Amino acid sequence: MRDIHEHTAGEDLIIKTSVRLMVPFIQVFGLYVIVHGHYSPGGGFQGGVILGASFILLALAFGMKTSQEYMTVGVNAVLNNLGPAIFIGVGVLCTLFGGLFLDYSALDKLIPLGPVEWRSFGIFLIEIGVGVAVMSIMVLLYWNLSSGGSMDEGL
Amino acid sequence: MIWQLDLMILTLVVICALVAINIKDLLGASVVFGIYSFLMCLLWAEMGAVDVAFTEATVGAGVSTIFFIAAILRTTRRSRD
Amino acid sequence: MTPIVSIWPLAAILVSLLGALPILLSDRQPNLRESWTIVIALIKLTIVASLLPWILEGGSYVFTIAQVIPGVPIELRVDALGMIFALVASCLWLFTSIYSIGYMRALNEHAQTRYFASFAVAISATLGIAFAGNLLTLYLFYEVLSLSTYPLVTHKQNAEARTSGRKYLTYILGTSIGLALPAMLITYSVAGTLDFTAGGILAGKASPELLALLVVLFLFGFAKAGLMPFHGWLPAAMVAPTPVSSFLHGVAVVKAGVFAIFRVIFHILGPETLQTANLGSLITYIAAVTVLVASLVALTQDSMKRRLAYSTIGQLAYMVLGAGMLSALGMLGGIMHLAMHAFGKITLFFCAGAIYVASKKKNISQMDGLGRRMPITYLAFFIGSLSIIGMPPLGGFISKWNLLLGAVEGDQLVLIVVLLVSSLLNAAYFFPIVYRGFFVPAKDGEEEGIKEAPLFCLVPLSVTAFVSLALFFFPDTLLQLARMALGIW
Amino acid sequence: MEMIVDEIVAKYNYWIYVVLMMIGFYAMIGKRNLMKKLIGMNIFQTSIILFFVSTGVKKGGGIPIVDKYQALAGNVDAASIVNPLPHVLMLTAIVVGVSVTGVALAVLQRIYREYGTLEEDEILEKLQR
Amino acid sequence: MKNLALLATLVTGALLLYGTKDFPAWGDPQDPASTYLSPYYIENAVEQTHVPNIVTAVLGDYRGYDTMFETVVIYCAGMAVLSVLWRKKEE
Amino acid sequence: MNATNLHLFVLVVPLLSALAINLLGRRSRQWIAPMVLGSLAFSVFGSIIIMARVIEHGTLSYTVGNWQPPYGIELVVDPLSALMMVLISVVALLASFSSLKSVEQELPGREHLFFTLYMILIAGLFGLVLTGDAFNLYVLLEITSITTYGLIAMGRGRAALSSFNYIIMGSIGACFYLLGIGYIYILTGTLNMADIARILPTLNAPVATATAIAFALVGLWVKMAFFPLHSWLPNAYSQAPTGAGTMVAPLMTKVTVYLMVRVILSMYTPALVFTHEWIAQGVVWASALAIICGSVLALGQKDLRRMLTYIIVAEVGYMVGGIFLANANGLTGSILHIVNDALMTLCLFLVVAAIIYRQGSVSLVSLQGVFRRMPITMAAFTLGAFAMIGVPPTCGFFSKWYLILGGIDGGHWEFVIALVASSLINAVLFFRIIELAYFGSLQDGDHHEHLSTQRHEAPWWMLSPLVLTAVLLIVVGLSTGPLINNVIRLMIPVGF
Repeated sequence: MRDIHEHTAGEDLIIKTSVRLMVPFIQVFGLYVIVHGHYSPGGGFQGGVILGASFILLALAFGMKTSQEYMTVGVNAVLNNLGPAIFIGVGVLCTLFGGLFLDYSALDKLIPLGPVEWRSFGIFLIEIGVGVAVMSIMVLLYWNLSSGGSMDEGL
Repeated sequence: MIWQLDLMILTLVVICALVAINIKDLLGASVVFGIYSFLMCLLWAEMGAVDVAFTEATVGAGVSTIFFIAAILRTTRRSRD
Repeated sequence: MTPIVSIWPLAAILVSLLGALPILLSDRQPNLRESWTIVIALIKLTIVASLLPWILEGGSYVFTIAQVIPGVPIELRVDALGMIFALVASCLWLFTSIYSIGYMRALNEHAQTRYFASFAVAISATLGIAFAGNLLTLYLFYEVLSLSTYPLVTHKQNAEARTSGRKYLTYILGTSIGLALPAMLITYSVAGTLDFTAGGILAGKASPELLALLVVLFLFGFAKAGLMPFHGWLPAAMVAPTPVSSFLHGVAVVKAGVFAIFRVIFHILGPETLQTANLGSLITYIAAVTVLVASLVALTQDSMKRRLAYSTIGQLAYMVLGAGMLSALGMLGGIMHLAMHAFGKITLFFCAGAIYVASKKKNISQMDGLGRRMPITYLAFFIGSLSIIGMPPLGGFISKWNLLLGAVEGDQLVLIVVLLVSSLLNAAYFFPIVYRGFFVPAKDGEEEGIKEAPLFCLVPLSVTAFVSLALFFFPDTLLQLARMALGIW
Repeated sequence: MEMIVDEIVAKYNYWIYVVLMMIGFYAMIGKRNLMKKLIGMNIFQTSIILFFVSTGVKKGGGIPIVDKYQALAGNVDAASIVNPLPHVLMLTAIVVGVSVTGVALAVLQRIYREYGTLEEDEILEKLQR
Repeated sequence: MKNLALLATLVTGALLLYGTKDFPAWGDPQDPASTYLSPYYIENAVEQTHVPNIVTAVLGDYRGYDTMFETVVIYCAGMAVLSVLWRKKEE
Repeated sequence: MNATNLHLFVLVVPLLSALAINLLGRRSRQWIAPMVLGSLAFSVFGSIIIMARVIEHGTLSYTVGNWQPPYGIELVVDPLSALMMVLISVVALLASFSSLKSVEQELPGREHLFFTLYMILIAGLFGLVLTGDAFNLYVLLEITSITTYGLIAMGRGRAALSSFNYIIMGSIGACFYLLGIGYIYILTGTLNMADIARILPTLNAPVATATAIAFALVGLWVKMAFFPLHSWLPNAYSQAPTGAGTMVAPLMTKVTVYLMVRVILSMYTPALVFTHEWIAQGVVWASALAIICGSVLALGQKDLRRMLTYIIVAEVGYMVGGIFLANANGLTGSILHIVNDALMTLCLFLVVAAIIYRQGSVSLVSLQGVFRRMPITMAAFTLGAFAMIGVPPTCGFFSKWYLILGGIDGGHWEFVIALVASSLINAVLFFRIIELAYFGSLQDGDHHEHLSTQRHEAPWWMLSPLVLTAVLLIVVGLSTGPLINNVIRLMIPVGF
C-alpha cells in the first residue's frame, strides 16, 4: 500500500494543492445541492454524497489521518446516527402533534407556518437528515474499505 | 430526445458492460464500470430523469468506483476471467 | 342418555401427569418418591372407579380440552369400552407400582426417579387413550405413550438398550406416522369428523376399496397391537426392566394398540360397513396368521421374557381376531380377552421378574427346579398360564369361549381350527416352564441361597393371579361393560 | 413485416435492457471471480434502473421540475412532463445498490484476508484441503 | 458450469423479452404508467407541498416512508461494513 | 402518543433504539440489554394490542404522511399481518435474551454493532409485514437482507464466504422481484398492492402479467431458499454468529413465505396466479422434491446446526407446496406452519445457542451425553424435536394435518407422501440426536457412571426463553382452533 505515496514530490504537490483548493468548493456545492433540492435536481442524497466525496478526496490526497482531523471518528459516529435520527425524529414528531407518521403538516401546531409550507419545510428537514447520514456513511465506508477496517492508514 | 444519440449510447453501454465483465484486470474492470455508469447517467439525463442522472453521476461513477478501487487495492487486481 | 360434562376424566389423566413433578422433585428421597407413586396410583384408581357406576347405568362423561380443528376437538369421552381399558390399566398400575419398588430396590437400578416419572407419564397417556373421544385425541395420546415409554425401554442405557430403543421407535413411530396418520386424514377428509360413533362414521361414504385400504393402514398403523409383520419391537423391548415389560408390554402399550384397533373397527369404520364390504375376513386372516406364527415362534424361545413377548403377540392377535369376526359374540370375546389377558399376562411377567430378582436367571433352560424354592411364584405362574391358555376355572376361559362361539356362529371353520390349535400351542410353550420348575431337579448347588423374591414383588403377583381366578367367577361387571360397549345388552 | 418493424421501433430499448440484464446476470452466476460477480450485480441493478426510468419516459416530455408560480396557478400540463414516480423509486434503488455493493466489498476483503484469493475455484480448493 | 449459467441467462432473457410483448410502445404518453398516478403528482405536488422539483416532493413527502428506509439502508450498510471489517485494536 | 399510530411505533421503536444502541452501546455495554429488551417488549405489547384491535374491528389501514393510497404509501394490518407482527415480536424478544448472552461471548467489542443491525432487521421485518406497497416491500426486503448479510459475515472462518454467496443470491432474488414489480408498473401504473389487485385482472396482457408474476415469485423463492434455489441458506445460517442464527433462522424464511402469501393473495390475486393449473402442479411437485431433498440432505450432516438449516429448506417446501395446492386446507396449513415453524425453529436454535455457549460446538460427536450435563435444555430440545416430527399436541402436528389434508383434497398424493416421509426422516434425524445425547458414548461398555455427569446447565438468560418457547409449542398447538377461526379463516379468499 505504501508505494502509492511514493510519487515525485512535484506531482504530489500539485495534487495536494489542487485538492486543498477544491475541497471547500466541493463542500459548498454539496451544501447547495442539499439546500436547493427543492428547486433543482439534487437533494439530501446527492448532496450528501458530494460532501462525503470531499472528505474522501482529502483522505485520498493527504492520507486518512488528515481527513480524520477534519471529521474525527467520534464525530463521524455521531453523525451516522444523527442522520437517520433526524429523519425518524421528524416522523415521530409529526405523530406527537396528532398527525400521522411523516405527515409534516401536523407540525403546524408547533410553529404556525401553514400546513403546506410545513410540508415544504419538512421535506427540507428530512433532506438534511439524509444528507448528514449519507455524508458520514460514505466517509465511513471509504475509511473502512480502503484501510481494511483498521481506519488508520488508507491507500 | 434524439433516437440516434439514444441508440449510440445504448450500444456503448452494452459494450462497456461486456468489457467490464470480461477484462482480466479488476482495476480496469472497475474503471470501465465507472464509464458504464457515466454513460448510464447520460442516458437518464437524456430521458428527463435529471435527479436519477445526478445521483448516478455522484454514486455510480463517483463513490461506487472509488469503493471498488479501494477494495481492489486492498485485495488483488488479478482475475482469471 | 345425554353425556355428563365432567372434568373427572381429565383429572384421572392429569393426576399422574402432574404427579410426575413431585416424583422428579423428590429425586433425593427414594421413600418419599415412591410413596408419591403409590399415592398417585391410588388416587387415580379411585377417580376411575368413581366414574364406573354412571357408566354401568348406560351414561357417559365428556370433556373438551381444546378446539383444535373444526369438527375435531381434543375431547375426552368415557364410555363402556374405554372404561374397561381404563379400569384394567389403572388397577394394574397400582400393583405394578408396588412391584416396581420391590424390583428396582432389589436390583439397585440407576435413574429410578426418571423411571418412576416416565412411568407416571405413560400411564397418563394410557388413560388418555382409553378416554379419548375421537380418533385425533386417541392418536395424540398414542404418540405420547410411544415417546414416554422410550426412556423406560432404554432404561439400562447400554448398547443393547440403544438398539432396542431404536427398533421400538422405528416400528411404533414409523407405523403411526407413516400409516395411521394418513389413514386418519383420509378418514377425516371423507367423513368430515373423527368422533367415535357407534356404527362408524364412514357408512355409505367410502368405497370398498378405500375401506380395505383404511383397514390395512389402521391395522398395521397401530403397530402397538403387534400384528405381524410389525411385531418386531415387542421382543426387542424386553430389555427394559421387568415391571416395564410386565405393565407396558403386557398391558398398557400393547393393549393401547388393540384398543385403538377396536375403536377404529367399532366406532370409525363400523362393523356393519365392514360386513357389507366383506372386509371382516381380511382382518381375521391377518390376525389368524399372527396368532399361529407367534405361538410357534414362542415355542422356540429360551429367554423367558422373549417367550412371554411372543405369547403376547399371539394373544393380541386373538383380540383383533375377535373384533374382526364382526359378530356380537366374537367382538365380545375380543373385548373380554383384552381384560382377561391383562391380568394373566401381568402375573406371568411379575413372576418372570421375581425369578430374575431372586436368581438372576433369564433363560428357561436354567430354571430347573426353581419351583421348589419359589413355590408361591411358580403357583402364580401356573395360574397365569392357565388363564392365558383359556382353561376353566380362570378368566381367560370366558373370553376364549366367546371367541370360539363367535367363530362357530359365523361358520368360520378355519378360525375354529386356528383357535384350537393355538390354544394347544399355548399350552405347549407354558407347561414346560412349570414342569421344569417343579419336576426337573436342579443342577448341583445351583439353587443354593435362592429364595422367594421380596414381599413387594410377591404380593402383587399373588394378587393378580388371584384376580385372574376371581374373574372367572365374577365376570359380570366386565361382561356388562363389554356388552354395553357393543350396544347389545 | 410492417408490424415487426413497428414492434422493433417501439420496443427496441426494452430489448437492450434485457441484453444488459443478461450480461449482468451471467456475470453473477457464471463468472468465478467474486469481484466480477459483484460488478455483474451492479450491471444487473443498473439495467433494472434503466428499465424503470424508461417506463417514465414520454415522447417530448420535459424534466419533472416545474415553475412554482405557474404550477400554483394550475398551468401544468401533465402530458408534457415525464413521469416522476419511477425516478423516485430508482433513487432509492440506486442507494440500495450502492449499500449492497459496499457491504459486499467489505465481505470480499474478509474473504481475501481469509483465503488470499478472490477466485471461487481456488477458495473451494483451499476449503477442501 | 458456465454453460449452465449461460443457459439460465438465456432462459431468463427470453422470458423477459417474451414478457415485453404486451407492453405499450416505449415513450407512449398514453401508457398506464404515465396516465394513472403521475398526472396527480405533476399537477398537485407543487400545490400541496410548495416544492417545484416534483421528484423531491414525491421522494420527501408522498413516498417519504420509502426514503426513510433508504436512509436506514445506507446506515445499515455503514454499520455492516464496520462490523464485518472490525478488527481488534491490538492487531 | 396517538393510538392510531401504534403499529408504526411497533416498527419505529426498535429502529430508534438501534440508533441509540449504536451511539450509547459504543461507550458502555450496559446500555445494550435494557434497550434491546425494552424496545422489543414494547413491540410485543404493541402488536398484541393491534392484534386485538384487528380481530375486533377488522383490517386497519394506515396512510403514511396522510396521503391517500395509491398516491402515498399505505400500511395494511389485516388479521394475518397482525398475527405475523405478534409472531415476529415474540420470537425476536425470546431470541434476544439468548443472543445477548452469546454475543457477549462470541463478539466482544462488537456488541453495539451487532445489536444495531439486529434491531434494524427486526424493524425491517415489521415493515415487511405491514406494508401495502409493492415497492416499499422491495426496499424493506433489502434492509432485512443487508442487515442479515452483515450479521452473517460477523461470524468466523467461512462465514464471510457464505455471506458473499448470500449477497449474490439475495441480490438476484431482490432484482427479480424488482423486475416483476417493474413489469407490473408498466402494465398498471401503480404500486399499491390493493390497487394492483384491482387493475390487474381487468388488463388484457396475459404474457406480461405471467412474466411479472413469475419473476416476483422466483425472486421471493430465492430469498426463502426454495429448493433448488436453496444453496446459499445452509452455509449462511450455520456459520452466522450464534446470536444471529437464533433470530434469523426462525424469522427470515418465514416472513418471506408470508410475503409470498401476501403477494399472491392481495397483489396478484389467486385467480391470476393459479390460472395455469400445470404451473401450480409443477410447484407442488417441486415442493415435494424440496421436502424430500431437504430432509435427506439433513440426514447427511454431522453438525446439529447444519442439520437444522437443511430442515428449514424442507420446511419451506411444506409452506410453498401448501399454498400452491390452491385449496383452503392447504393455505390454512401453510399459514399455520409459518407460525409453528418459526416457533419450532426458534426452540431448536435456542438449544443450539445454549449448547454452543457451554461447549462451543454442536457437532454430533460433541453432543454425546449432553442430556446429563444440560437436562433442561435437552428436554426443551426433545419437545422441539417432537414438534418438528409432528407429534401431537405440539403445534407442528396441526399444521402438518392441514397440509396433508390439503394434499388429499387436491389429489396431490406426491405431496402427502413427501410430508409423511419427511416426518419419518425427521423422526430419524432427531432421535439420532436424542439417542446420542441420552446414551453418550458407549465405547467403554456399560459403565455409564464414568461419563461426565457434571450438571452444567446454560445460564438463565438462555434457559428461560428456551423453556418458554417449548411451552409455547404446546400452547400454540392447543390453541390451533381459535387461531384458525379468528385469524386464518378470515384470510382465505372466497372461492378457495
